[in-house]
Amino acid sequence: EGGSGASGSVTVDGSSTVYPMSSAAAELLADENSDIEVSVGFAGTGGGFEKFCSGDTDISNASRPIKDEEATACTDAGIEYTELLVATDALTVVVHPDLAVDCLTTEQVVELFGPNSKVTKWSDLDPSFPDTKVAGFIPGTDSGTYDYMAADVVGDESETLREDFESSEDDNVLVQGVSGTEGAVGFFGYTYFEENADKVKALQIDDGQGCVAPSAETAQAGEYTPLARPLFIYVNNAKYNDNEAVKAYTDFYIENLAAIAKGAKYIPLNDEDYAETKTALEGLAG
Amino acid sequence: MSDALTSGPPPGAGLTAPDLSARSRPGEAVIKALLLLAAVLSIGITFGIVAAIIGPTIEFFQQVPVGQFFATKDIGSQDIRPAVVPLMMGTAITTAIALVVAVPFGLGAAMYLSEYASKRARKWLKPTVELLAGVPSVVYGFFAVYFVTQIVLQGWLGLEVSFFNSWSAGLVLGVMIIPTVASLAEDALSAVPQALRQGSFAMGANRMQTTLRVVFPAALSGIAAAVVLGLSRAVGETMIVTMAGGAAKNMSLDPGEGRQTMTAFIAQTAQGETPVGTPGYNMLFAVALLLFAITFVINAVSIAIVRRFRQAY
Amino acid sequence: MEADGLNVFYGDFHAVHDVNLQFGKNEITAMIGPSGCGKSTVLRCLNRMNDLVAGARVEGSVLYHGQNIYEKKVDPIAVRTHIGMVFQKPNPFPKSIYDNIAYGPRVTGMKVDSMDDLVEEALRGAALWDEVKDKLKQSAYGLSGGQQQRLCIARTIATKPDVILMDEPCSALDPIATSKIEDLMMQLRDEYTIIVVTHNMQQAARVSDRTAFFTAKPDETTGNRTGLLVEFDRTKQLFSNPFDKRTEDYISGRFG
Amino acid sequence: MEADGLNVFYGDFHAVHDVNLQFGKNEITAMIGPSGCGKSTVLRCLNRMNDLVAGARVEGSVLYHGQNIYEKKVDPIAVRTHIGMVFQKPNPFPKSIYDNIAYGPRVTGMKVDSMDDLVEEALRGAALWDEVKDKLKQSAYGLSGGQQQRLCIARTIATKPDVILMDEPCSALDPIATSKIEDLMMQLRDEYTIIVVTHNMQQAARVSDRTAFFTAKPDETTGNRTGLLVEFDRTKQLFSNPFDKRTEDYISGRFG
Amino acid sequence: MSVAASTASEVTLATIASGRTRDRDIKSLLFLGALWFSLFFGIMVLLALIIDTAIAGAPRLDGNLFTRFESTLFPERTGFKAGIVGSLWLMATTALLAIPLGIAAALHLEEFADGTRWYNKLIEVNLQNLAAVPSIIYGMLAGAIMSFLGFAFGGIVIGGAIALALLILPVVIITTREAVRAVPQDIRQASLALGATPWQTTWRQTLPSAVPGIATGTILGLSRAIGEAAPLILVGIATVRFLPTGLDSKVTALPIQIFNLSSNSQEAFQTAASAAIIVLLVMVLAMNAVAIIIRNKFQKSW
Ligand SMILES: Nc1ncnc2c1ncn2[C@@H]1O[C@H](COP(=O)(O)OP(=O)(O)OP(=O)(O)O)[C@@H](O)[C@H]1O
Ligand SMILES: Nc1ncnc2c1ncn2[C@@H]1O[C@H](COP(=O)(O)OP(=O)(O)OP(=O)(O)O)[C@@H](O)[C@H]1O
Ligand SMILES: [Mg+2]
Ligand SMILES: [Mg+2]
Ligand SMILES: O=P([O-])([O-])[O-]
Repeated sequence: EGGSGASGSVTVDGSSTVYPMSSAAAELLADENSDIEVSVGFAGTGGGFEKFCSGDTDISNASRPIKDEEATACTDAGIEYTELLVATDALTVVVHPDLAVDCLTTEQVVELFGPNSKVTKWSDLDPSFPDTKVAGFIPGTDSGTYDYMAADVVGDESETLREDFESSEDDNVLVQGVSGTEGAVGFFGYTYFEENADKVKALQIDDGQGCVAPSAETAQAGEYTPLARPLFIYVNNAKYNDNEAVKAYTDFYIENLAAIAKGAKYIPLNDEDYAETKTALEGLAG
Repeated sequence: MSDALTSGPPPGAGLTAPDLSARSRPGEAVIKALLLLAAVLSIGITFGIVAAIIGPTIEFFQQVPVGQFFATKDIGSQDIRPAVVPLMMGTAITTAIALVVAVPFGLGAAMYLSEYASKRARKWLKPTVELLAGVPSVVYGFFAVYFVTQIVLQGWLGLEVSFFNSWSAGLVLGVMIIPTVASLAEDALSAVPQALRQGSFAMGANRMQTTLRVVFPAALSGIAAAVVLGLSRAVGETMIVTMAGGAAKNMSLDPGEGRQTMTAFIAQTAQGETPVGTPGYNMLFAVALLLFAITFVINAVSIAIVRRFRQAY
Repeated sequence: MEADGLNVFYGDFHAVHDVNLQFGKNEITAMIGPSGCGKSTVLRCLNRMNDLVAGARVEGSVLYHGQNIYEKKVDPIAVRTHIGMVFQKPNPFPKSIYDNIAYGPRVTGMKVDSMDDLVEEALRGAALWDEVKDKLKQSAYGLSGGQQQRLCIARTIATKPDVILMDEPCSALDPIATSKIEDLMMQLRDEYTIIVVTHNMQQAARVSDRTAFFTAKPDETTGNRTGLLVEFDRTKQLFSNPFDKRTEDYISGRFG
Repeated sequence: MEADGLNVFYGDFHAVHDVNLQFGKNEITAMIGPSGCGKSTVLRCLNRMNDLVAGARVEGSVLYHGQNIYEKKVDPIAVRTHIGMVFQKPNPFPKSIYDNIAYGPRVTGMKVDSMDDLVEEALRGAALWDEVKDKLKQSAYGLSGGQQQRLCIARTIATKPDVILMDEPCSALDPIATSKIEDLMMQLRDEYTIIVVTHNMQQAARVSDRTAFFTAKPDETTGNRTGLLVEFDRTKQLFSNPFDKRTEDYISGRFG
Repeated sequence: MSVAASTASEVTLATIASGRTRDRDIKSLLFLGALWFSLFFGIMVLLALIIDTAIAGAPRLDGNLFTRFESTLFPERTGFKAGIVGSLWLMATTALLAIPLGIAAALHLEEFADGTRWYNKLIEVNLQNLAAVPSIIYGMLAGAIMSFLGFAFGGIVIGGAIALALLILPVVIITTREAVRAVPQDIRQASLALGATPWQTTWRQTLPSAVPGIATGTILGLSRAIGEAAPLILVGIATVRFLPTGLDSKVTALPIQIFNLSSNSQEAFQTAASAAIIVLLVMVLAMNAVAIIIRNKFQKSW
């Protein structure tokens, strides 16, 4: 278990949404075994796969499933991997706490963030909204979060969002931006919202069934649509089997998944999903 | 013309000549070669910079038309955001604000140090001012965000500025380059010969008139060089604008809004670790090359100013 | 104009000891003596240029029209507009010839009807007009050394002082330029009181009405050389029939 | 030691023209002449110190024990260990007195049995031992100017040269220190060949066996002043009965 | 003497003895005030920065700050051990790279180079330009050097040190040259006249005399290096939770940790960042103070 005898180094990179979990896993593992050096980056899901499929990293964090072309790149490089579901996320649309807006319909979300958006004031979206200028803070184009919003929610064929919003790969920057600017809007993973619930306000989303607030329950129950999404880690099979540190870290991660998710303030998997993940992990040790 | 030889003893007579033959000193030659090598390396660095940047830049322009690079708005798809003009705007606006702070304060400090301060006071005041340049730029960045933006601009002044904005980045950047301007300008002012000051005082001019009408114009080329060097520092500074200036490609002129500069773009993109080889990644180098070219030109201008107008007194 | 019991110190160093001198109006007074005897120091006291030297301290008084210029209520800047100064090395400002002349009137806020006329008048007064009238807007640095020195004199008379101090005004110049300046000094005597320091005894003999001879006496304990006034008299008298042995030795070239 | 058809150029400027001189062994040869006539330049040629001046070029030859020191196979560094040099301004190293003396033997790799003995011998040779023997480990900067100059001489003789070049060795010193150095030079004559540049004719007359008088002749077209040797003779002869009119004018104080 | 002035003009006396001096007229006073303000504006900002940071960071100036690694789970005990130790590693490596190289280049230019040669002129101009190149560009160059050398991972000690060494090399060269130039020609001539070779002269006389100046310059250069973040970002240095063990191990630096934390919106992290800034400022200001003291103390007038 904890791999108390193991030593060596593990390189993890990828989704910034998953970063806090993988980082928390590393931090908790270090309390048990300080001989394992884990470095966790947050290059974004796409950037992470790029490195993962060229063999530079052992584990890749992802806030969406691997894309076909990424999978091909891995296969071409002879890299076999295993996908492990680690948590659920509720992509949260947040605004400055003083803004008198509480709920958006899915259509309004699309209108607000879409590549051809003409929305410069909140009142452009709905005349009942205040006359405040809109300022946006959104994840960078390399993030899975951006991809998810662009491709799966907005769904424009260009798969992009509007370009005049501030963007950053670091979700903390987004929190700062939204909380520090009047009329600001942004979106990011649920955790970042929960950590900063006192600074920003989460909007409810109305996908035709009435306004639903993001939360562990609504996400787990499948009510928070279309913004709930799964989070993964991808493990390089060969590295897992050859590098005792990678094995120790992965085992520890999955073993303590509930505690890690809780520590990192994520929405833990339900029992069913967790059982599936454990099975997948067992399949890894080949 | 002289009777030296007849009246003096023959020079050097009766002594065997000492050995003066050339000896080889291989150590000496090796050392000199090493020193030369070290100096030549500095040229290697310049070539290295250009070489390191140029490859990906060429690749970038194969992927993206030049017109799209020099566009004011991104016209591309997926993860290509090639427009550089908004970044140049960002650099221009923050730099302008920085110079508005640094030039008057820097020159004022320089005039005080050179024309008013006693020798002893100068010995300690000048390094103290120079400390401002020694404060790490992350520290300034942090200060810009949490003090200047939040406490001064939004709090005390009650301005409706964005969390990331050019005011804060530019002002703090200006403070950071005050010593660059002050130090060089002070050197230029001090180099004005005392005789000119005496001449002015003897005409019944007071100290202010002497400073402004005689010393300042006489030192003008050095002062111009100081300002230009400050400009080049402002254009190249990264952390303050990355932390306080935001990441929006913004063509508006309102300093209360945030905007990305060329340097901030490089830092933020590099941190995001965009996949190697993609246009998004290669753009990093195109922007860096542009930045390098701009600072190179600015610096060449400053060297030329000094050369051209160097006072002979 | 007169110096009364003048003592000058640079920090602890007693540079000039108890000098008493009366300068005649519309006369040229020369100050001569070996190097380091304090001639320049005394000269600088006469228009309070010593105020600008860090550590310099002046005791005694300098009377100008009966007014002690070292009194507290006196403005040293105003003093300098009345008592002009010309230096050893020509020091024109890095400006045009015109602006060099106009500088004094401008900074002192002189009321002038026509600056052009004033500039011309000053340049004529310094016997420079004909040489520069076509290039008033050109830099003063383009002039020769002698012309520059005359420009400095013109610049000084433009502020309409009544005393002009000159510290070895010809020592950086060649013989031809020197003789031009000497001629100019003799012309200026009609309107101004001139006090000139020189190393060149022939020059003192040629141009001055009165001559003051200084020397320096080493202190017995410290060896510091303090300057003092040895003899002050009509120039003819001093050179032909010196009263003091030291003066005689000096003018006959036996020391200094 | 002898200079043969020596011409020196600084870039395009012909500084010294065709100098021929023979220096007597165990004699003191003085070089005199007005400022800028090339005395220092000639002196520096004699131990190839001119090699270090950017743009300097030497034509002609300098024979040392019959060997032309400007020949290609000659090592200038070896030349300098045989022909030492003392400068106008005392220039001790910022080290202890002892290390100043020991420096030459150390860098030239001289075989010495006891460095202490060598240091003592050199300091005695320069008549400085008694004054400094108790503070050998102290900085040389604590010495007076005259002591520093004697230290520089001691430092030179520690490398056991046989010729010592001196460029105005006393011009920065007071009369007492000067006379000590002059005494020392006369003592050193027993062992060393000394060539000394001086501005002071009395000094040349007092200490030297032979004197070379240089002057500078302006070029008619360029006005550049090229130095040349006017007269070279036994000192007594040259001062009492100069052969050349220019020499006579110079030693009688009529120019220079 | 009767020739002395007798016709005192009233106008004259009124103007020179007015009791007012034009050095203290209203314009001059305003001007002086403006100059004073210019000088003290910067110093006031520096003070504001220090005080603000000290207040914000004081609660976290505890042992954890120095003994613990970064924690994303427990902001109140997050620490900067990795950053502090990493910065020291980076600095030492940077010094090893930049100082010998910089001194060697400076000695060549000052003591051995023939300044009339075109390549030496080129080196001169080039140095002036390098001093003005943005630090982030040096980061890109170092990144390129690292991948050229075949290091797969960024973010390691040697990569960061190369970036910082490149950055401070011009500073080291320029200050060393000034220090060497200030050594009087006398000393060199004396040495050469005793039969020392040029290199012996440089090594035994010029260099020792120039040490205080060189020390001042290199300390200032290193103090700049220790505070830099931008070039480190470009060579991939991020946060790690362990100490480096060699030149090729991953490392973090104090400014990088500060940068990463500063964007964290939780207040406890900002408090920690403020505390880390205090540590960084103490290091930088101490180095500057040492440099100033050396400069003021050993400044020789020869
Ligand atoms: N600013 C100063 N600080 C200290 N001492 C000074 C200063 N100016 C002059 N002295 C000293 O005061 C003495 C008199 O100097 P001063 O310049 O008045 O002499 P001088 O007669 O004009 O000499 P010279 O003929 O060489 O110009 C000298 O010993 C000089 O060293
Ligand atoms: N390094 C140099 N570069 C160019 N010209 C030089 C250099 N050194 C000396 N000269 C010129 O060569 C001429 C002779 O100089 P040198 O120093 O030999 O004269 P000197 O007789 O020693 O004069 P002094 O008595 O003033 O020392 C002078 O015109 C001088 O300007
Ligand atoms: Mg004088
Ligand atoms: Mg000479
Ligand atoms: O960092 P992402 O989770 O948005 O890829």
